[in-house]
Amino acid sequence: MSFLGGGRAPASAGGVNQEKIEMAMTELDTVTDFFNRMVQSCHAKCISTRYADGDLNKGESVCIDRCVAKFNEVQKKVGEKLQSRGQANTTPGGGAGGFGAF
Amino acid sequence: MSFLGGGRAPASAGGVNQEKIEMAMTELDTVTDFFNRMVQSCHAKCISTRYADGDLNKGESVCIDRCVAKFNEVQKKVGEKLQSRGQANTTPGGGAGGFGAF
Amino acid sequence: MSFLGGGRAPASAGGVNQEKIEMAMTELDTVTDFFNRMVQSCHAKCISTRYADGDLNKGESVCIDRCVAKFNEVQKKVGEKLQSRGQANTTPGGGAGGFGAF
Amino acid sequence: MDFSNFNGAEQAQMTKIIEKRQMQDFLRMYANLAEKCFNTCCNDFTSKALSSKEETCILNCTEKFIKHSERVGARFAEYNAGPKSVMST
Amino acid sequence: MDFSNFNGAEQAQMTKIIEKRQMQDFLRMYANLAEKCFNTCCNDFTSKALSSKEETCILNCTEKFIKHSERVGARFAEYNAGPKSVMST
Amino acid sequence: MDFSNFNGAEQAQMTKIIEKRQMQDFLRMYANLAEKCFNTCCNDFTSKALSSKEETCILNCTEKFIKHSERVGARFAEYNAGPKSVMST
Repeated sequence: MSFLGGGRAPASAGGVNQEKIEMAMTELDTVTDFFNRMVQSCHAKCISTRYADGDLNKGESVCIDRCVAKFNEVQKKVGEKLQSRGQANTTPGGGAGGFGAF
Repeated sequence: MSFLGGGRAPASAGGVNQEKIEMAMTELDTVTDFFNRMVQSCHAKCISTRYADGDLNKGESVCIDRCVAKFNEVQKKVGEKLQSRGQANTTPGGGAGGFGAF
Repeated sequence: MSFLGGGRAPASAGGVNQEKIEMAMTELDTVTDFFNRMVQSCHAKCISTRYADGDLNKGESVCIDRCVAKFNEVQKKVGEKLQSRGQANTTPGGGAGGFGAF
Repeated sequence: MDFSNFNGAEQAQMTKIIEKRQMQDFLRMYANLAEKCFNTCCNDFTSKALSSKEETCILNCTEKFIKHSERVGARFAEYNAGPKSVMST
Repeated sequence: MDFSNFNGAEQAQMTKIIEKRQMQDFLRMYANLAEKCFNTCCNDFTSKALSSKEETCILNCTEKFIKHSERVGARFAEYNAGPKSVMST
Repeated sequence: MDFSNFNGAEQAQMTKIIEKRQMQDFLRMYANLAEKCFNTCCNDFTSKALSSKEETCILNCTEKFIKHSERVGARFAEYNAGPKSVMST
Protein backbone atom coordinates (compact mmCIF):
# COMPACT_ATOMS: atom_id res chain seq x y z
CA MET A 1 0.00 0.00 0.00
CA SER A 2 1.01 3.52 -0.62
CA PHE A 3 0.91 4.32 3.10
CA LEU A 4 3.80 2.01 3.78
CA GLY A 5 6.18 4.02 1.73
CA GLY A 6 5.94 6.88 4.21
CA GLY A 7 9.09 5.87 6.02
CA ARG A 8 11.03 5.42 2.84
CA ALA A 9 10.40 8.70 1.05
CA PRO A 10 9.58 10.83 4.06
CA ALA A 11 7.18 13.79 3.65
CA SER A 12 7.51 16.89 1.49
CA ALA A 13 9.26 15.76 -1.72
CA GLY A 14 8.38 18.81 -3.82
CA GLY A 15 5.94 20.19 -1.27
CA VAL A 16 3.92 16.97 -1.00
CA ASN A 17 3.06 15.86 2.52
CA GLN A 18 2.96 12.05 2.21
CA GLU A 19 1.21 11.64 5.56
CA LYS A 20 -1.71 13.73 4.33
CA ILE A 21 -1.91 11.76 1.08
CA GLU A 22 -1.90 8.51 3.01
CA MET A 23 -4.65 9.65 5.38
CA ALA A 24 -6.77 10.67 2.40
CA MET A 25 -6.16 7.28 0.75
CA THR A 26 -7.16 5.43 3.92
CA GLU A 27 -10.34 7.49 4.03
CA LEU A 28 -11.07 6.84 0.35
CA ASP A 29 -10.47 3.11 0.73
CA THR A 30 -12.66 2.98 3.83
CA VAL A 31 -15.57 4.72 2.13
CA THR A 32 -15.19 2.54 -0.97
CA ASP A 33 -15.12 -0.65 1.12
CA PHE A 34 -18.19 0.49 3.05
CA PHE A 35 -20.06 1.35 -0.15
CA ASN A 36 -19.20 -1.96 -1.80
CA ARG A 37 -20.45 -3.89 1.23
CA MET A 38 -23.66 -1.87 1.20
CA VAL A 39 -24.17 -2.67 -2.50
CA GLN A 40 -23.63 -6.39 -1.85
CA SER A 41 -25.83 -6.55 1.25
CA CYS A 42 -28.72 -4.58 -0.23
CA HIS A 43 -28.48 -6.65 -3.40
CA ALA A 44 -28.87 -9.80 -1.31
CA LYS A 45 -31.76 -8.30 0.68
CA CYS A 46 -33.72 -6.61 -2.11
CA ILE A 47 -33.03 -8.03 -5.56
CA SER A 48 -34.91 -11.06 -6.82
CA THR A 49 -32.52 -13.48 -8.53
CA ARG A 50 -35.02 -14.79 -11.05
CA TYR A 51 -33.77 -12.17 -13.51
CA ALA A 52 -36.84 -12.27 -15.73
CA ASP A 53 -35.96 -8.75 -16.83
CA GLY A 54 -33.29 -6.12 -16.32
CA ASP A 55 -35.28 -3.41 -14.56
CA LEU A 56 -35.70 -2.74 -10.87
CA ASN A 57 -39.37 -3.13 -10.03
CA LYS A 58 -41.20 -0.82 -7.63
CA GLY A 59 -40.76 -3.12 -4.62
CA GLU A 60 -37.05 -3.52 -5.23
CA SER A 61 -36.53 0.21 -5.59
CA VAL A 62 -38.30 1.02 -2.34
CA CYS A 63 -36.42 -1.79 -0.60
CA ILE A 64 -33.08 -0.37 -1.78
CA ASP A 65 -33.88 3.08 -0.38
CA ARG A 66 -34.76 1.65 3.03
CA CYS A 67 -31.85 -0.76 2.96
CA VAL A 68 -29.35 2.07 2.43
CA ALA A 69 -30.93 4.00 5.32
CA LYS A 70 -30.76 0.98 7.62
CA PHE A 71 -27.25 0.02 6.59
CA ASN A 72 -26.07 3.53 7.43
CA GLU A 73 -27.82 3.34 10.81
CA VAL A 74 -26.23 -0.03 11.57
CA GLN A 75 -22.82 1.25 10.64
CA LYS A 76 -23.28 4.13 13.09
CA LYS A 77 -24.56 1.94 15.93
CA VAL A 78 -21.71 -0.54 15.50
CA GLY A 79 -19.22 2.33 15.44
CA GLU A 80 -20.60 3.82 18.66
CA LYS A 81 -20.52 0.45 20.36
CA LEU A 82 -16.94 -0.21 19.28
CA GLN A 83 -15.95 3.25 20.48
CA SER A 84 -17.61 2.80 23.88
CA ARG A 85 -15.84 -0.54 24.26
CA GLY A 86 -12.53 1.20 23.57
CA GLN A 87 -11.88 -1.62 21.20
CA ALA A 88 -8.19 -2.47 21.39
CA ASN A 89 -7.39 -6.19 21.52
CA THR A 90 -9.18 -7.86 18.68
CA THR A 91 -6.44 -8.49 16.18
CA PRO A 92 -3.18 -10.34 16.82
CA GLY A 93 -1.15 -7.19 16.51
CA GLY A 94 -3.53 -5.14 18.63
CA GLY A 95 -5.97 -3.01 16.67
CA ALA A 96 -6.68 0.60 17.42
CA GLY A 97 -7.74 3.85 15.81
CA GLY A 98 -10.10 6.73 16.52
CA PHE A 99 -13.03 6.94 14.16
CA GLY A 100 -16.36 8.65 13.88
CA ALA A 101 -19.45 8.01 11.83
CA PHE A 102 -19.58 8.53 8.09
CA MET B 1 -0.09 -0.94 -4.21
CA SER B 2 2.91 -0.51 -6.41
CA PHE B 3 0.91 1.63 -8.85
CA LEU B 4 0.54 4.37 -6.31
CA GLY B 5 4.23 5.02 -6.14
CA GLY B 6 4.14 6.31 -9.70
CA GLY B 7 3.88 9.92 -8.64
CA ARG B 8 6.61 9.62 -6.07
CA ALA B 9 9.43 8.12 -8.13
CA PRO B 10 8.29 9.19 -11.56
CA ALA B 11 9.15 7.04 -14.57
CA SER B 12 12.52 6.09 -15.95
CA ALA B 13 14.82 5.59 -12.93
CA GLY B 14 17.54 3.66 -14.73
CA GLY B 15 15.54 3.19 -17.89
CA VAL B 16 12.51 1.71 -16.13
CA ASN B 17 9.14 3.09 -17.21
CA GLN B 18 7.07 2.82 -14.01
CA GLU B 19 3.80 3.40 -15.88
CA LYS B 20 4.47 0.32 -17.99
CA ILE B 21 5.29 -1.75 -14.93
CA GLU B 22 2.12 -0.62 -13.20
CA MET B 23 -0.05 -1.42 -16.22
CA ALA B 24 1.48 -4.89 -16.35
CA MET B 25 0.84 -5.37 -12.62
CA THR B 26 -2.80 -4.31 -12.98
CA GLU B 27 -3.16 -6.81 -15.80
CA LEU B 28 -1.50 -9.58 -13.79
CA ASP B 29 -3.67 -8.87 -10.74
CA THR B 30 -6.81 -8.82 -12.87
CA VAL B 31 -6.07 -12.17 -14.48
CA THR B 32 -5.16 -13.69 -11.11
CA ASP B 33 -8.35 -12.40 -9.50
CA PHE B 34 -10.40 -13.72 -12.41
CA PHE B 35 -8.71 -17.13 -12.23
CA ASN B 36 -9.19 -17.40 -8.48
CA ARG B 37 -12.89 -16.62 -8.81
CA MET B 38 -13.21 -19.24 -11.54
CA VAL B 39 -11.52 -21.83 -9.31
CA GLN B 40 -13.87 -21.01 -6.41
CA SER B 41 -17.04 -20.94 -8.53
CA CYS B 42 -16.29 -24.13 -10.43
CA HIS B 43 -15.33 -25.83 -7.16
CA ALA B 44 -18.76 -24.92 -5.74
CA LYS B 45 -20.54 -26.06 -8.92
CA CYS B 46 -18.65 -29.29 -9.64
CA ILE B 47 -16.91 -30.78 -6.61
CA SER B 48 -18.78 -33.04 -4.22
CA THR B 49 -17.96 -32.13 -0.62
CA ARG B 50 -18.30 -35.63 0.78
CA TYR B 51 -14.55 -36.07 0.25
CA ALA B 52 -14.65 -39.85 0.32
CA ASP B 53 -11.44 -39.81 -1.68
CA GLY B 54 -8.92 -37.35 -3.10
CA ASP B 55 -9.41 -37.92 -6.83
CA LEU B 56 -11.59 -36.09 -9.28
CA ASN B 57 -14.13 -38.55 -10.63
CA LYS B 58 -15.20 -38.60 -14.28
CA GLY B 59 -18.31 -36.48 -13.70
CA GLU B 60 -16.39 -33.85 -11.79
CA SER B 61 -13.69 -33.64 -14.45
CA VAL B 62 -16.18 -33.14 -17.27
CA CYS B 63 -18.08 -30.61 -15.18
CA ILE B 64 -14.87 -28.60 -14.60
CA ASP B 65 -14.14 -28.41 -18.32
CA ARG B 66 -17.62 -27.13 -19.09
CA CYS B 67 -17.60 -24.81 -16.11
CA VAL B 68 -14.39 -23.12 -17.28
CA ALA B 69 -15.89 -22.66 -20.74
CA LYS B 70 -19.09 -21.17 -19.37
CA PHE B 71 -17.32 -18.95 -16.87
CA ASN B 72 -15.23 -17.51 -19.70
CA GLU B 73 -18.37 -16.92 -21.76
CA VAL B 74 -20.10 -15.19 -18.86
CA GLN B 75 -17.11 -12.97 -18.25
CA LYS B 76 -17.21 -11.91 -21.91
CA LYS B 77 -20.98 -11.27 -21.93
CA VAL B 78 -20.81 -9.21 -18.74
CA GLY B 79 -17.89 -7.24 -20.16
CA GLU B 80 -19.75 -6.46 -23.38
CA LYS B 81 -22.82 -5.39 -21.44
CA LEU B 82 -20.80 -3.12 -19.16
CA GLN B 83 -19.07 -1.63 -22.15
CA SER B 84 -22.34 -0.97 -24.01
CA ARG B 85 -23.71 0.71 -20.89
CA GLY B 86 -20.64 2.96 -20.81
CA GLN B 87 -20.45 2.09 -17.18
CA ALA B 88 -19.35 5.19 -15.31
CA ASN B 89 -21.29 5.84 -12.11
CA THR B 90 -21.24 2.70 -10.03
CA THR B 91 -18.67 3.47 -7.37
CA PRO B 92 -18.67 6.48 -5.05
CA GLY B 93 -15.67 7.94 -6.78
CA GLY B 94 -16.99 7.24 -10.25
CA GLY B 95 -15.49 4.15 -11.85
CA ALA B 96 -14.20 3.98 -15.37
CA GLY B 97 -11.71 2.22 -17.60
CA GLY B 98 -11.56 0.77 -21.05
CA PHE B 99 -11.31 -3.00 -21.17
CA GLY B 100 -11.70 -5.84 -23.57
CA ALA B 101 -12.29 -9.55 -23.17
CA PHE B 102 -9.64 -11.89 -21.83
CA MET C 1 2.18 -3.37 -1.50
CA SER C 2 5.30 -2.34 0.26
CA PHE C 3 7.19 -5.39 -1.05
CA LEU C 4 6.95 -4.17 -4.58
CA GLY C 5 8.97 -1.10 -3.92
CA GLY C 6 12.02 -3.26 -3.31
CA GLY C 7 13.36 -2.75 -6.81
CA ARG C 8 12.75 0.96 -6.78
CA ALA C 9 14.52 2.00 -3.57
CA PRO C 10 16.84 -0.94 -3.28
CA ALA C 11 17.95 -2.06 0.19
CA SER C 12 19.87 -0.16 2.85
CA ALA C 13 18.75 3.48 2.59
CA GLY C 14 20.07 4.62 5.94
CA GLY C 15 20.90 1.13 7.13
CA VAL C 16 17.43 -0.28 6.43
CA ASN C 17 17.33 -3.64 4.65
CA GLN C 18 14.11 -3.43 2.62
CA GLU C 19 14.11 -7.17 1.90
CA LYS C 20 13.97 -7.90 5.63
CA ILE C 21 11.15 -5.40 6.14
CA GLU C 22 9.20 -6.94 3.31
CA MET C 23 9.65 -10.47 4.63
CA ALA C 24 8.40 -9.32 8.03
CA MET C 25 5.38 -7.63 6.43
CA THR C 26 4.52 -10.78 4.47
CA GLU C 27 4.69 -12.74 7.72
CA LEU C 28 2.54 -10.22 9.57
CA ASP C 29 -0.06 -10.16 6.79
CA THR C 30 -0.13 -13.95 6.65
CA VAL C 31 -0.71 -14.30 10.38
CA THR C 32 -3.38 -11.58 10.33
CA ASP C 33 -5.17 -13.21 7.40
CA PHE C 34 -5.04 -16.59 9.14
CA PHE C 35 -6.36 -15.10 12.38
CA ASN C 36 -9.20 -13.27 10.66
CA ARG C 37 -10.29 -16.45 8.89
CA MET C 38 -10.22 -18.33 12.19
CA VAL C 39 -12.39 -15.64 13.80
CA GLN C 40 -14.90 -15.83 10.94
CA SER C 41 -15.00 -19.63 10.79
CA CYS C 42 -15.32 -20.14 14.54
CA HIS C 43 -17.98 -17.45 14.67
CA ALA C 44 -19.98 -19.36 12.08
CA LYS C 45 -19.45 -22.68 13.89
CA CYS C 46 -20.00 -21.58 17.50
CA ILE C 47 -22.02 -18.40 17.86
CA SER C 48 -25.79 -18.48 17.88
CA THR C 49 -27.20 -15.70 15.72
CA ARG C 50 -30.34 -15.14 17.77
CA TYR C 51 -28.45 -12.41 19.69
CA ALA C 52 -30.78 -12.43 22.67
CA ASP C 53 -27.92 -11.04 24.72
CA GLY C 54 -24.34 -9.87 24.29
CA ASP C 55 -22.49 -12.47 26.34
CA LEU C 56 -20.87 -15.69 25.27
CA ASN C 57 -22.64 -18.52 27.01
CA LYS C 58 -20.83 -21.54 28.42
CA GLY C 59 -21.45 -23.71 25.37
CA GLU C 60 -20.21 -21.04 22.98
CA SER C 61 -17.07 -20.45 25.02
CA VAL C 62 -16.12 -24.12 25.10
CA CYS C 63 -16.90 -24.39 21.39
CA ILE C 64 -14.55 -21.48 20.61
CA ASP C 65 -11.67 -23.09 22.50
CA ARG C 66 -12.07 -26.35 20.61
CA CYS C 67 -12.64 -24.57 17.33
CA VAL C 68 -9.34 -22.68 17.64
CA ALA C 69 -7.53 -25.93 18.42
CA LYS C 70 -9.08 -27.69 15.42
CA PHE C 71 -8.54 -24.80 13.07
CA ASN C 72 -4.85 -24.79 13.98
CA GLU C 73 -4.66 -28.54 13.39
CA VAL C 74 -6.35 -28.23 10.01
CA GLN C 75 -4.01 -25.46 8.98
CA LYS C 76 -1.04 -27.70 9.83
CA LYS C 77 -2.45 -30.75 8.00
CA VAL C 78 -3.21 -28.74 4.89
CA GLY C 79 0.27 -27.21 5.00
CA GLU C 80 1.93 -30.62 5.25
CA LYS C 81 -0.16 -31.94 2.39
CA LEU C 82 0.66 -28.95 0.17
CA GLN C 83 4.33 -29.33 1.00
CA SER C 84 4.35 -33.06 0.20
CA ARG C 85 2.66 -32.31 -3.12
CA GLY C 86 5.43 -29.83 -3.89
CA GLN C 87 2.65 -27.50 -4.88
CA ALA C 88 3.82 -25.50 -7.89
CA ASN C 89 1.23 -25.16 -10.64
CA THR C 90 -1.96 -23.92 -9.08
CA THR C 91 -2.02 -20.29 -10.07
CA PRO C 92 -1.77 -18.90 -13.61
CA GLY C 93 1.64 -17.44 -12.94
CA GLY C 94 2.90 -20.55 -11.17
CA GLY C 95 2.79 -20.33 -7.37
CA ALA C 96 5.61 -21.37 -5.12
CA GLY C 97 7.16 -20.70 -1.77
CA GLY C 98 8.64 -22.60 1.12
CA PHE C 99 6.59 -22.49 4.29
CA GLY C 100 6.28 -24.23 7.60
CA ALA C 101 3.56 -24.49 10.20
CA PHE C 102 2.58 -21.61 12.39
CA MET D 1 -13.86 14.02 1.11
CA ASP D 2 -12.47 17.47 1.48
CA PHE D 3 -9.26 18.34 -0.35
CA SER D 4 -9.43 22.10 0.22
CA ASN D 5 -6.33 22.00 2.44
CA PHE D 6 -4.31 20.23 -0.27
CA ASN D 7 -1.78 22.23 -2.24
CA GLY D 8 -1.41 21.94 -6.00
CA ALA D 9 1.21 19.19 -5.94
CA GLU D 10 -0.80 17.20 -3.42
CA GLN D 11 -3.99 17.54 -5.44
CA ALA D 12 -2.16 16.42 -8.57
CA GLN D 13 -0.85 13.32 -6.79
CA MET D 14 -4.29 12.53 -5.32
CA THR D 15 -5.86 12.82 -8.75
CA LYS D 16 -3.38 10.31 -10.19
CA ILE D 17 -3.88 7.93 -7.30
CA ILE D 18 -7.66 8.20 -7.44
CA GLU D 19 -7.66 7.49 -11.18
CA LYS D 20 -5.68 4.32 -10.58
CA ARG D 21 -7.94 3.29 -7.73
CA GLN D 22 -11.00 3.83 -9.89
CA MET D 23 -9.62 1.54 -12.54
CA GLN D 24 -8.83 -1.11 -9.94
CA ASP D 25 -12.28 -0.71 -8.35
CA PHE D 26 -13.93 -1.02 -11.72
CA LEU D 27 -11.99 -4.19 -12.57
CA ARG D 28 -12.86 -5.71 -9.19
CA MET D 29 -16.53 -4.81 -9.62
CA TYR D 30 -16.48 -6.37 -13.08
CA ALA D 31 -14.93 -9.63 -11.83
CA ASN D 32 -17.29 -9.73 -8.89
CA LEU D 33 -20.32 -9.15 -11.09
CA ALA D 34 -19.30 -11.86 -13.56
CA GLU D 35 -18.85 -14.28 -10.65
CA LYS D 36 -22.18 -13.36 -9.06
CA CYS D 37 -24.17 -13.66 -12.27
CA PHE D 38 -22.44 -16.92 -13.20
CA ASN D 39 -23.24 -18.37 -9.78
CA THR D 40 -26.89 -17.37 -10.02
CA CYS D 41 -27.57 -18.12 -13.68
CA CYS D 42 -25.46 -21.17 -14.55
CA ASN D 43 -26.51 -24.40 -12.93
CA ASP D 44 -26.49 -26.83 -15.80
CA PHE D 45 -23.15 -28.33 -16.82
CA THR D 46 -24.36 -30.89 -19.33
CA SER D 47 -23.09 -28.57 -22.05
CA LYS D 48 -20.20 -26.13 -22.35
CA ALA D 49 -22.18 -23.53 -24.27
CA LEU D 50 -24.40 -20.97 -22.57
CA SER D 51 -28.07 -21.76 -23.20
CA SER D 52 -30.21 -18.86 -24.42
CA LYS D 53 -31.98 -18.94 -21.06
CA GLU D 54 -28.66 -18.61 -19.26
CA GLU D 55 -27.58 -15.81 -21.55
CA THR D 56 -30.76 -13.84 -20.92
CA CYS D 57 -30.29 -14.35 -17.20
CA ILE D 58 -26.69 -13.09 -17.38
CA LEU D 59 -27.68 -9.96 -19.30
CA ASN D 60 -30.57 -9.16 -16.95
CA CYS D 61 -28.40 -9.87 -13.92
CA THR D 62 -25.77 -7.43 -15.20
CA GLU D 63 -28.30 -4.77 -16.15
CA LYS D 64 -30.08 -5.04 -12.83
CA PHE D 65 -26.86 -4.91 -10.83
CA ILE D 66 -25.84 -1.69 -12.56
CA LYS D 67 -29.21 -0.09 -11.85
CA HIS D 68 -29.06 -1.34 -8.29
CA SER D 69 -25.56 0.11 -7.79
CA GLU D 70 -26.61 3.42 -9.26
CA ARG D 71 -29.58 3.66 -6.94
CA VAL D 72 -27.51 2.71 -3.89
CA GLY D 73 -24.92 5.27 -4.97
CA ALA D 74 -27.55 8.01 -5.29
CA ARG D 75 -29.00 7.31 -1.82
CA PHE D 76 -25.52 6.95 -0.33
CA ALA D 77 -24.54 10.34 -1.75
CA GLU D 78 -27.58 11.94 -0.12
CA TYR D 79 -26.71 10.50 3.28
CA ASN D 80 -23.09 11.47 2.99
CA ALA D 81 -23.48 14.95 1.59
CA GLY D 82 -21.90 17.65 3.71
CA PRO D 83 -18.60 18.10 5.51
CA LYS D 84 -18.72 14.94 7.65
CA SER D 85 -15.64 12.74 7.58
CA VAL D 86 -15.03 9.08 8.23
CA MET D 87 -11.78 9.81 9.91
CA SER D 88 -13.06 12.67 12.07
CA THR D 89 -11.72 11.63 15.45
CA MET E 1 7.30 -12.49 15.27
CA ASP E 2 10.88 -11.96 16.20
CA PHE E 3 12.47 -8.60 15.51
CA SER E 4 15.62 -9.15 17.57
CA ASN E 5 17.79 -9.12 14.43
CA PHE E 6 16.39 -5.73 13.36
CA ASN E 7 18.52 -2.64 13.84
CA GLY E 8 17.14 0.62 15.23
CA ALA E 9 16.21 2.12 11.86
CA GLU E 10 14.52 -1.09 10.80
CA GLN E 11 12.55 -1.36 14.02
CA ALA E 12 11.42 2.26 13.68
CA GLN E 13 10.18 1.59 10.16
CA MET E 14 8.44 -1.62 11.20
CA THR E 15 6.69 0.22 14.03
CA LYS E 16 5.37 2.85 11.63
CA ILE E 17 4.21 0.21 9.17
CA ILE E 18 2.56 -1.90 11.86
CA GLU E 19 0.66 1.10 13.21
CA LYS E 20 -0.72 1.79 9.76
CA ARG E 21 -1.64 -1.85 9.25
CA GLN E 22 -3.42 -1.90 12.60
CA MET E 23 -5.55 1.04 11.63
CA GLN E 24 -6.38 -0.57 8.28
CA ASP E 25 -7.15 -3.89 10.01
CA PHE E 26 -9.37 -2.14 12.49
CA LEU E 27 -11.30 -0.32 9.78
CA ARG E 28 -11.77 -3.54 7.83
CA MET E 29 -12.93 -5.36 10.97
CA TYR E 30 -15.38 -2.54 11.64
CA ALA E 31 -16.85 -2.63 8.12
CA ASN E 32 -17.01 -6.41 8.20
CA LEU E 33 -18.76 -6.42 11.57
CA ALA E 34 -21.33 -3.82 10.49
CA GLU E 35 -22.05 -5.91 7.38
CA LYS E 36 -22.32 -9.16 9.32
CA CYS E 37 -24.66 -7.73 11.98
CA PHE E 38 -26.77 -5.97 9.36
CA ASN E 39 -27.14 -9.19 7.39
CA THR E 40 -28.16 -11.16 10.47
CA CYS E 41 -30.37 -8.60 12.21
CA CYS E 42 -32.13 -6.66 9.45
CA ASN E 43 -34.68 -8.59 7.46
CA ASP E 44 -37.62 -6.25 7.39
CA PHE E 45 -37.58 -3.47 4.83
CA THR E 46 -41.10 -2.15 5.29
CA SER E 47 -39.56 0.79 7.13
CA LYS E 48 -36.33 2.74 6.83
CA ALA E 49 -35.85 3.11 10.58
CA LEU E 50 -34.23 0.43 12.72
CA SER E 51 -36.84 -1.22 14.93
CA SER E 52 -35.96 -1.52 18.62
CA LYS E 53 -35.71 -5.28 18.13
CA GLU E 54 -33.23 -4.78 15.30
CA GLU E 55 -31.26 -2.27 17.35
CA THR E 56 -30.96 -4.67 20.29
CA CYS E 57 -29.85 -7.39 17.90
CA ILE E 58 -27.18 -5.11 16.39
CA LEU E 59 -25.79 -4.15 19.80
CA ASN E 60 -25.70 -7.76 21.03
CA CYS E 61 -24.18 -8.91 17.75
CA THR E 62 -21.41 -6.33 18.10
CA GLU E 63 -20.81 -7.06 21.77
CA LYS E 64 -20.72 -10.78 21.18
CA PHE E 65 -18.40 -10.49 18.22
CA ILE E 66 -15.92 -8.50 20.27
CA LYS E 67 -15.97 -11.06 23.08
CA HIS E 68 -15.68 -13.85 20.53
CA SER E 69 -12.67 -12.19 18.88
CA GLU E 70 -11.01 -11.63 22.23
CA ARG E 71 -11.43 -15.27 23.20
CA VAL E 72 -10.15 -16.49 19.82
CA GLY E 73 -7.22 -14.09 20.19
CA ALA E 74 -6.38 -15.39 23.67
CA ARG E 75 -6.43 -19.04 22.54
CA PHE E 76 -4.54 -18.20 19.36
CA ALA E 77 -1.82 -16.48 21.40
CA GLU E 78 -1.43 -19.61 23.56
CA TYR E 79 -1.00 -21.81 20.51
CA ASN E 80 1.43 -19.47 18.86
CA ALA E 81 3.54 -18.55 21.88
CA GLY E 82 7.20 -19.33 21.49
CA PRO E 83 9.79 -18.81 18.79
CA LYS E 84 7.96 -20.57 15.97
CA SER E 85 7.63 -18.70 12.71
CA VAL E 86 5.22 -18.87 9.81
CA MET E 87 7.98 -18.35 7.34
CA SER E 88 10.42 -20.84 8.85
CA THR E 89 11.37 -22.79 5.78
CA MET F 1 0.91 -11.39 -20.95
CA ASP F 2 3.38 -10.05 -23.40
CA PHE F 3 6.61 -8.55 -22.11
CA SER F 4 8.38 -8.35 -25.46
CA ASN F 5 8.36 -4.55 -25.38
CA PHE F 6 10.04 -4.51 -21.95
CA ASN F 7 13.70 -3.64 -21.77
CA GLY F 8 16.18 -5.57 -19.59
CA ALA F 9 15.76 -3.41 -16.51
CA GLU F 10 11.99 -3.54 -16.79
CA GLN F 11 11.96 -7.30 -17.21
CA ALA F 12 14.20 -7.68 -14.16
CA GLN F 13 11.86 -5.58 -12.07
CA MET F 14 8.79 -7.45 -13.32
CA THR F 15 10.45 -10.76 -12.45
CA LYS F 16 11.08 -9.60 -8.88
CA ILE F 17 7.55 -8.30 -8.50
CA ILE F 18 6.01 -11.45 -9.97
CA GLU F 19 8.02 -13.64 -7.60
CA LYS F 20 6.68 -11.69 -4.63
CA ARG F 21 3.14 -11.82 -5.97
CA GLN F 22 3.42 -15.57 -6.43
CA MET F 23 4.44 -16.03 -2.82
CA GLN F 24 1.56 -13.84 -1.66
CA ASP F 25 -0.87 -15.69 -3.94
CA PHE F 26 0.35 -19.01 -2.66
CA LEU F 27 -0.05 -17.95 0.98
CA ARG F 28 -3.57 -16.66 0.30
CA MET F 29 -4.49 -19.87 -1.52
CA TYR F 30 -3.14 -21.87 1.41
CA ALA F 31 -5.15 -19.88 3.99
CA ASN F 32 -8.26 -20.05 1.83
CA LEU F 33 -7.91 -23.81 1.36
CA ALA F 34 -7.43 -24.44 5.08
CA GLU F 35 -10.54 -22.36 5.80
CA LYS F 36 -12.61 -24.10 3.13
CA CYS F 37 -11.65 -27.61 4.21
CA PHE F 38 -12.16 -26.74 7.89
CA ASN F 39 -15.63 -25.38 7.16
CA THR F 40 -16.61 -28.46 5.19
CA CYS F 41 -15.00 -31.17 7.30
CA CYS F 42 -15.25 -29.98 10.92
CA ASN F 43 -18.72 -29.88 12.38
CA ASP F 44 -18.27 -31.55 15.73
CA PHE F 45 -16.89 -29.47 18.57
CA THR F 46 -17.36 -31.92 21.41
CA SER F 47 -13.61 -32.51 21.27
CA LYS F 48 -10.60 -30.36 20.46
CA ALA F 49 -8.77 -33.11 18.60
CA LEU F 50 -9.40 -33.87 14.94
CA SER F 51 -11.21 -37.21 14.60
CA SER F 52 -9.73 -39.67 12.10
CA LYS F 53 -12.81 -39.10 9.95
CA GLU F 54 -12.21 -35.37 9.97
CA GLU F 55 -8.54 -35.84 9.20
CA THR F 56 -9.31 -38.03 6.19
CA CYS F 57 -11.80 -35.46 4.99
CA ILE F 58 -9.20 -32.67 5.32
CA LEU F 59 -6.58 -34.59 3.36
CA ASN F 60 -9.01 -35.53 0.58
CA CYS F 61 -10.36 -31.98 0.48
CA THR F 62 -6.82 -30.64 0.03
CA GLU F 63 -5.84 -33.25 -2.54
CA LYS F 64 -9.00 -32.72 -4.53
CA PHE F 65 -8.70 -28.93 -4.45
CA ILE F 66 -5.18 -29.13 -5.86
CA LYS F 67 -6.31 -31.43 -8.67
CA HIS F 68 -9.29 -29.20 -9.31
CA SER F 69 -7.10 -26.09 -9.51
CA GLU F 70 -4.68 -27.81 -11.84
CA ARG F 71 -7.48 -28.84 -14.18
CA VAL F 72 -9.03 -25.37 -14.14
CA GLY F 73 -5.56 -23.92 -14.79
CA ALA F 74 -5.00 -26.24 -17.76
CA ARG F 75 -8.36 -25.36 -19.36
CA PHE F 76 -7.89 -21.68 -18.58
CA ALA F 77 -4.50 -21.72 -20.30
CA GLU F 78 -6.07 -23.24 -23.42
CA TYR F 79 -8.72 -20.51 -23.57
CA ASN F 80 -6.23 -17.75 -23.00
CA ALA F 81 -3.44 -18.92 -25.27
CA GLY F 82 -2.50 -16.43 -27.91
CA PRO F 83 -1.78 -12.71 -28.05
CA LYS F 84 -5.06 -11.50 -26.55
CA SER F 85 -4.82 -9.10 -23.67
CA VAL F 86 -7.10 -8.18 -20.78
CA MET F 87 -6.21 -4.55 -21.04
CA SER F 88 -6.53 -4.32 -24.81
CA THR F 89 -8.69 -1.24 -25.10
